[in-house]
Amino acid sequence: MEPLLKGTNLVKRYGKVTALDHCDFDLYPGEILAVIGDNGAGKSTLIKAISGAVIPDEGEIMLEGKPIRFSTPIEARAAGIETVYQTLAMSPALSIADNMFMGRELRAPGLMGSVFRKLDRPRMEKFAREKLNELGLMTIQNINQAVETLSGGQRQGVAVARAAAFGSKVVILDEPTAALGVKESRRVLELIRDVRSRGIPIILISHNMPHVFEVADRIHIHRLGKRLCVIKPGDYSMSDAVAFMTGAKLPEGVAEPA
Amino acid sequence: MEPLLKGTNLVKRYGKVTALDHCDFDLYPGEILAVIGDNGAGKSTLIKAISGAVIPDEGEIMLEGKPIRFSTPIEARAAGIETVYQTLAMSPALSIADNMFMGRELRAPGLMGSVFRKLDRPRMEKFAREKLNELGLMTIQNINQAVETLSGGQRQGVAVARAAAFGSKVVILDEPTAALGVKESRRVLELIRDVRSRGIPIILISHNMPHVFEVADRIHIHRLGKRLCVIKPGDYSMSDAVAFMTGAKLPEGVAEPA
Amino acid sequence: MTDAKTASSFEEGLKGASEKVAEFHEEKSQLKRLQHWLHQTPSAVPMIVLMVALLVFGVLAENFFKAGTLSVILQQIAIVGILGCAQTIVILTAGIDLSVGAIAVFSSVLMGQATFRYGVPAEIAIVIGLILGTAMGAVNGLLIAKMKLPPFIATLGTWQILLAANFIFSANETIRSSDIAATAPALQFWGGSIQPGGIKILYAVFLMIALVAIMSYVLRSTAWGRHVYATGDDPQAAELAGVPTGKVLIQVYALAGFFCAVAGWVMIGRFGSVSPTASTGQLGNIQSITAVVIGGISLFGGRGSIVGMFFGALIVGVFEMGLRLVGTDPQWTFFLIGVLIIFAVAVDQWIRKVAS
Amino acid sequence: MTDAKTASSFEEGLKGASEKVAEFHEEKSQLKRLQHWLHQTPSAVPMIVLMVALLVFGVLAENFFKAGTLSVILQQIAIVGILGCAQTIVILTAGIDLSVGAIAVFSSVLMGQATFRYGVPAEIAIVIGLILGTAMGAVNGLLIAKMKLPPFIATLGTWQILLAANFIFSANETIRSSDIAATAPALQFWGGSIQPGGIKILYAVFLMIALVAIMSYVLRSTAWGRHVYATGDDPQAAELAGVPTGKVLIQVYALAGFFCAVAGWVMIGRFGSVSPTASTGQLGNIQSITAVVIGGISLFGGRGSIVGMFFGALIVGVFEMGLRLVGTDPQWTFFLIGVLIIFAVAVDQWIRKVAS
Amino acid sequence: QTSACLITKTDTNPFFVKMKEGAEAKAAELGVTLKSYAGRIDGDHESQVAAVEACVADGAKGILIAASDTKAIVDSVAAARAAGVLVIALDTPLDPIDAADVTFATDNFQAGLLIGQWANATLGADAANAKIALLDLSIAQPSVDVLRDQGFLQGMGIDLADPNKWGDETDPRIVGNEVTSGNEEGGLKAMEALLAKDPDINVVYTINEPSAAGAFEALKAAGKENVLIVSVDGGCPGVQDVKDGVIGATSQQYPLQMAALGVAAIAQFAADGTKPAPTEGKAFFDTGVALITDKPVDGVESIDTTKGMELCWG
Ligand SMILES: Nc1ncnc2c1ncn2[C@@H]1O[C@H](COP(=O)(O)OP(=O)(O)OP(=O)(O)O)[C@@H](O)[C@H]1O
Ligand SMILES: Nc1ncnc2c1ncn2[C@@H]1O[C@H](COP(=O)(O)OP(=O)(O)OP(=O)(O)O)[C@@H](O)[C@H]1O
Ligand SMILES: [Mg+2]
Ligand SMILES: [Mg+2]
Repeated sequence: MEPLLKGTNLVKRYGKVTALDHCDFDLYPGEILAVIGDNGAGKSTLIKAISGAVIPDEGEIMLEGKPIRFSTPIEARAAGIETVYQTLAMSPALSIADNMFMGRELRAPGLMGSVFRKLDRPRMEKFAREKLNELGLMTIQNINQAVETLSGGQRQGVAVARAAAFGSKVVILDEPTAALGVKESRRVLELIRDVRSRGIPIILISHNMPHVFEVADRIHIHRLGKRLCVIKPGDYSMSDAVAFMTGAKLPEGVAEPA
Repeated sequence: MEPLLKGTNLVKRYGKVTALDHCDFDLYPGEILAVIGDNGAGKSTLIKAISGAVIPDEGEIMLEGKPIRFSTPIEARAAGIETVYQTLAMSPALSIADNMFMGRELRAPGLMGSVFRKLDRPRMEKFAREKLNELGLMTIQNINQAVETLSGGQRQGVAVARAAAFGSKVVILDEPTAALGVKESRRVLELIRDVRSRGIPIILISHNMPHVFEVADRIHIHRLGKRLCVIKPGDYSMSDAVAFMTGAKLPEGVAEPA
Repeated sequence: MTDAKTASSFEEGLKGASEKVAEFHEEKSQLKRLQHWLHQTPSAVPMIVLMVALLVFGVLAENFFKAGTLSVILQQIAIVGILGCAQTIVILTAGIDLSVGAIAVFSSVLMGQATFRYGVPAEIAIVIGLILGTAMGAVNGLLIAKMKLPPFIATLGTWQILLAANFIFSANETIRSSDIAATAPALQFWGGSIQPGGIKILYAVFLMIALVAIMSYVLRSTAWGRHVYATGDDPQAAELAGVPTGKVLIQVYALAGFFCAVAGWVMIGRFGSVSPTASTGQLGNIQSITAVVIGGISLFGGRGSIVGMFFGALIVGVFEMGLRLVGTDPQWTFFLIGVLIIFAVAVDQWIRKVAS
Repeated sequence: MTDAKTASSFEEGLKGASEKVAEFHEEKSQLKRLQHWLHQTPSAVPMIVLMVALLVFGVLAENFFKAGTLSVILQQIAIVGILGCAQTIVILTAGIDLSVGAIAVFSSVLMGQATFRYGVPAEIAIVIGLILGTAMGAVNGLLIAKMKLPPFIATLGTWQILLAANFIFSANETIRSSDIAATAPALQFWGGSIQPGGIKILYAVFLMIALVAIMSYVLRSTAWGRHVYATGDDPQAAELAGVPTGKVLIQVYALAGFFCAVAGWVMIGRFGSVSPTASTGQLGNIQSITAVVIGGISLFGGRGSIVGMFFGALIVGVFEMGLRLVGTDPQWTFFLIGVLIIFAVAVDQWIRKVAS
Repeated sequence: QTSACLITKTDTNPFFVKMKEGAEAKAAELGVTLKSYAGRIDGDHESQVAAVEACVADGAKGILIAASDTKAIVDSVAAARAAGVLVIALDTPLDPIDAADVTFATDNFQAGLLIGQWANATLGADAANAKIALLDLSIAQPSVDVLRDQGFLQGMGIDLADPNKWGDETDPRIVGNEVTSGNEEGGLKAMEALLAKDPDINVVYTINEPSAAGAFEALKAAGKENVLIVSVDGGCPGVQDVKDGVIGATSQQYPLQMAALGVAAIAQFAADGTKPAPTEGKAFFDTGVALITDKPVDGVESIDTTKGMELCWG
């Protein structure tokens, strides 16, 4: 099977810091690919390079076999790649519903919508509320609350709900459960499975090993700016994975770079 | 034993939203108190009320038996209460060392320091580097990097290192391991124990049940803006705790409010 | 694989978790409601300040509360109000446009000279002026969105450039009102008026109110309006969330340029003549920014409503007229307007604080 | 208790985890180093623009590269440079001070009138002027820090108030240079000069350079300086991290007021006379902001260096003088300075982009 | 109680400050209520339009206006007159001149012409290779600015090119034009720049006396205290400067007289509806202009500074 999304030799430098160091990457159709690694290993930079949020200095990215070169996240979104960034990317002063539909607002039916381009607020609010309920975010008391007034976890929930609702080709989640409670995390994992069952592959960055081993089909282990190896959760224990990503052990057939 | 820090009947409203609803709170000397609860339950608001970052609408806070009323976090810090906020509270454009010493900078020895008020950069940098190494944040390549260039986890690490290094009476950590990797989380837990062994009590907010049950002496379960109950990790299982905080079960002797 | 199961074993506690949406009882006192309303309605505070100002001057100056006086106030703020529409959308994107006045004056000169120097029919001259004004705004937008210049510096530059170009192009020549009335009355269109019951209300006033109403709708109820807010709120986040911030910025500045050109056309109607030295070129930016800020719109972008700007412009207009009627000396007028700017915004901040 | 152990069992994998600090090989090419240096040194780009401007005008205008011309440029920017010091610290806190010019002019009037109207000895009059200037700045600070007014609006208000107060207090009276020289030469102190090799350099120029140097040190190497940056960078975060942002803001505006009063004193030396109508009152704010922004300091606070401001002021001075020497008409000079402001900042942005 | 309005170009220029004082004194004497207005900057006719509207709304009997833009103000003046208000143009005639009921004005072109002729005659044969610096008001070139500058050049015998614009002359004797905002600071900076361009400047025209004082500071610093400076206005400090030799000659105007005449005319109009008549043979009531210098030359009528000090306006 051909990878749906493929990165080769990606390099990204920030001044003195090399965040991606000739990194490779593959995502196959319909799979959940987890990406794990130390803090600062370059995971977020990797997915930013894929989603158009940063432009890699070197290397090539292919989507469905065709080389792509996104220069903005909007292009990636248009190509069906939906991302939850670690920084969440929300407009603090706008409401939850506004944020969820940012860039793909619904217009009112009839003349008001087509000529006067009026937003369909009630429909957007209803949809937003439904998606949040699916995630179990019951403590959100007011769907018109500004996002800046939400708790850390509530914000995370809104971002995840947005990506899951709109992703059509790839959904990328950068630590989606980091700020979430037990109940809400569980819902996100269910949601991830749900998205996969719609045939959409998912890239999941997480530091939560139990979660990773529970849902991932393959695990991409990132170390010092590059892919160290890819493992299947069935073949290795969590302990092995942790050992690989922290440099305590080396997987077979891989040599630590000098 | 008298509580070191005691809150009674704390109320905080944000417009239509009631974040704290007549909440009580106790912290005893030398203990690690975990605070758990759903997203949006009001945990962060509670610790903000204690650390002077928000002023509660009602209720009273006592430190060592004396009523206190901080109107800024600076006053709380001066009283020895050091906090890592969920939003981290760092100046993005300044360096790691600058951020760690913000508000308590070291001055150079001799005339340069006393008359010309020159900062002792080398000493501050050395100290910062040491504290980060203690946390195992080895991927930070340059101690003079601006904080905005750090990865999410690295930032979290810097904030935790700052609080642990300077807290003298109470250290408050709001989800300190949320963005951290396995290795780094472990270090933080060790650091928490370390701080306690210096006799300083700690308030730890976390959604990570294994961590909470591992280090906490007591667990404050927060639900719908108030303290539902306080349990000892030895007396209940994680499952019970989760059931309490999500409302699946009620602890003995507590009635769910109408 | 086994420990995955175990690790999550504590999640069994989730079974039967409450699905209740959090609800707290709310105090429904009148005061609380008022506070909530003040908090929710960014234009409420300037409106209250305006009411108070009207009352005070009504008492102090005998001729103030005449329909004639009030209609004069409206016509005096028409131009600032239209420039304020331009300034509002720019400031909502966390920008600032120092060139608004210069674009307005230059556009009016272009319309006038196209007619009188080059003999273009007035209607076409107006269209040319509007297009060129829009283009000037678009240049601002390009500098800011594409070349990433800070808006303050980009528009500071274009302000100087356009003002100088205006003087050079016009050769400092004022076109007289009587000539315009004779040859190109279309240029003076907005100076026309209706006179219900003898009180003269300029078309320009209706235009200003219509523009405020339209923009209020656009900003609140269309996707584009939301994008403007998002761009000003946190441009990086907006970009990541799928707002084409660059495009939005260019559109915003171009639209602002268009409004300025409209203001230029209105200036011809209001003053009768076309004068390159009109002080709007120098002061239009500060005046419009003052209206915007008194109207409660944040200079850091993303917060506020255009209706607030309208009240802001009115507040300034009422103060100026009121002080004139009371007979204050010009320097004292400037002094008091300074005091009142600070006072108006301080009251605004205070009410917000009390209400929050 | 048991599952706590199990849950963390995978952490066994941590044993022997690498303790290596990440290190990547670095390209050490000259170009890379240059880029890195440009990136690290915010004042480098304005310096380069300045060099280029000097070269270009050196070629275009024959009288340009004379020591006399260069010293005239320095003395022409002395006042803007000192106001720029005030503006820089304010802008670093994400504020803006529109009242700098008004404080400077009013302070100079206060010094002059204290001596001539009230007969205070000149030295004491200067101290009074400096204290009152500082107080005016402190009022700005109080409005901004305590009453939470946006800096733009607070200083817009005080600008108008101070300028009007200046005219009212002075009764528009100019104190003549010859009177000052006869009775109160201390007022004209900064107009004195040294003349090494016949080239006249004003004391005012040395004062400006000294102020820039001192503030550069203070901002970079003292805790207070770091607090100024932190306050501008993210005030909420700074407050939570233990910076007394309110106090810092008041100090910053008060210090800015002090610098403005110093500029007022320098104005007397430089112009000889004390005039309430000095253009600095109207234009000092825009001029100083221009210098700051061309110098690469972010209007959003927290980024940039005061040395950049100095180069920014010099760039404007060089352009103005160069264009005059080339023989440009004043209207075209105005036009070209607009172009060059945009150009200078565009080059700055471009170099930053290429270097990052 | 008769009420009247005085609208000046700005109220920071001492010229208009004194005009206002004169009007106030006369108003107090005649029992007229006087309200004053001003533009914010030179050339600001918009504030003047707003002021006219305020006066009409306020029921004023008459308006005294020193117009910033002589054409642009005409419509609002017409509206005021239609409302039965007497409008008197002060200092600057409107365009067309009959837009106002009557005009009490100085001839600014004449003022420039006098100092030009004086400079030309003083230089004598050297006039042919003079080096002239022109310190004007602002790049907006309001009408006073143009009239004085062009009058001066005419007096010097220089071709004006477009007489409605300064700066388009090509005579090689002109070193350059600079703008000063009419104050010391502007005069100083402009002079410094022109000296850098050509250190041999020997004639300096200035828009008014404060800018002349600034220019003198620059010349003094450059060790060129013998340069011929000419100016316009005739304020007391300016006449003093002529006396001290700082300024060679200045054209004096009479703002107090204009204002007092204006207020009196309004009081008269309020009393019996009569309007004042213009000077014989002119379209306006000329309040006159006199050249003040202590170095009179043949062919240009002038008065000395002692007389000038008696007539000066503050
Ligand atoms: N804008 C930037 N400028 C400079 N350095 C950067 C920038 N962004 C990231 N870095 C550096 O690149 C490295 C990789 O960062 P990245 O955010 O990709 O890590 P990560 O693997 O996502 O870490 P975490 O798990 O903590 O989120 C880090 O060392 C970081 O300091
Ligand atoms: N500034 C604010 N304005 C309005 N509402 C707020 C504000 N801050 C918090 N809230 C609301 O108060 C409630 C409690 O928020 P808080 O941040 O204390 O939750 P939390 O328990 O810390 O949640 P999490 O675990 O997700 O961090 C939430 O419903 C939130 O939306
Ligand atoms: Mg990351
Ligand atoms: Mg929280």
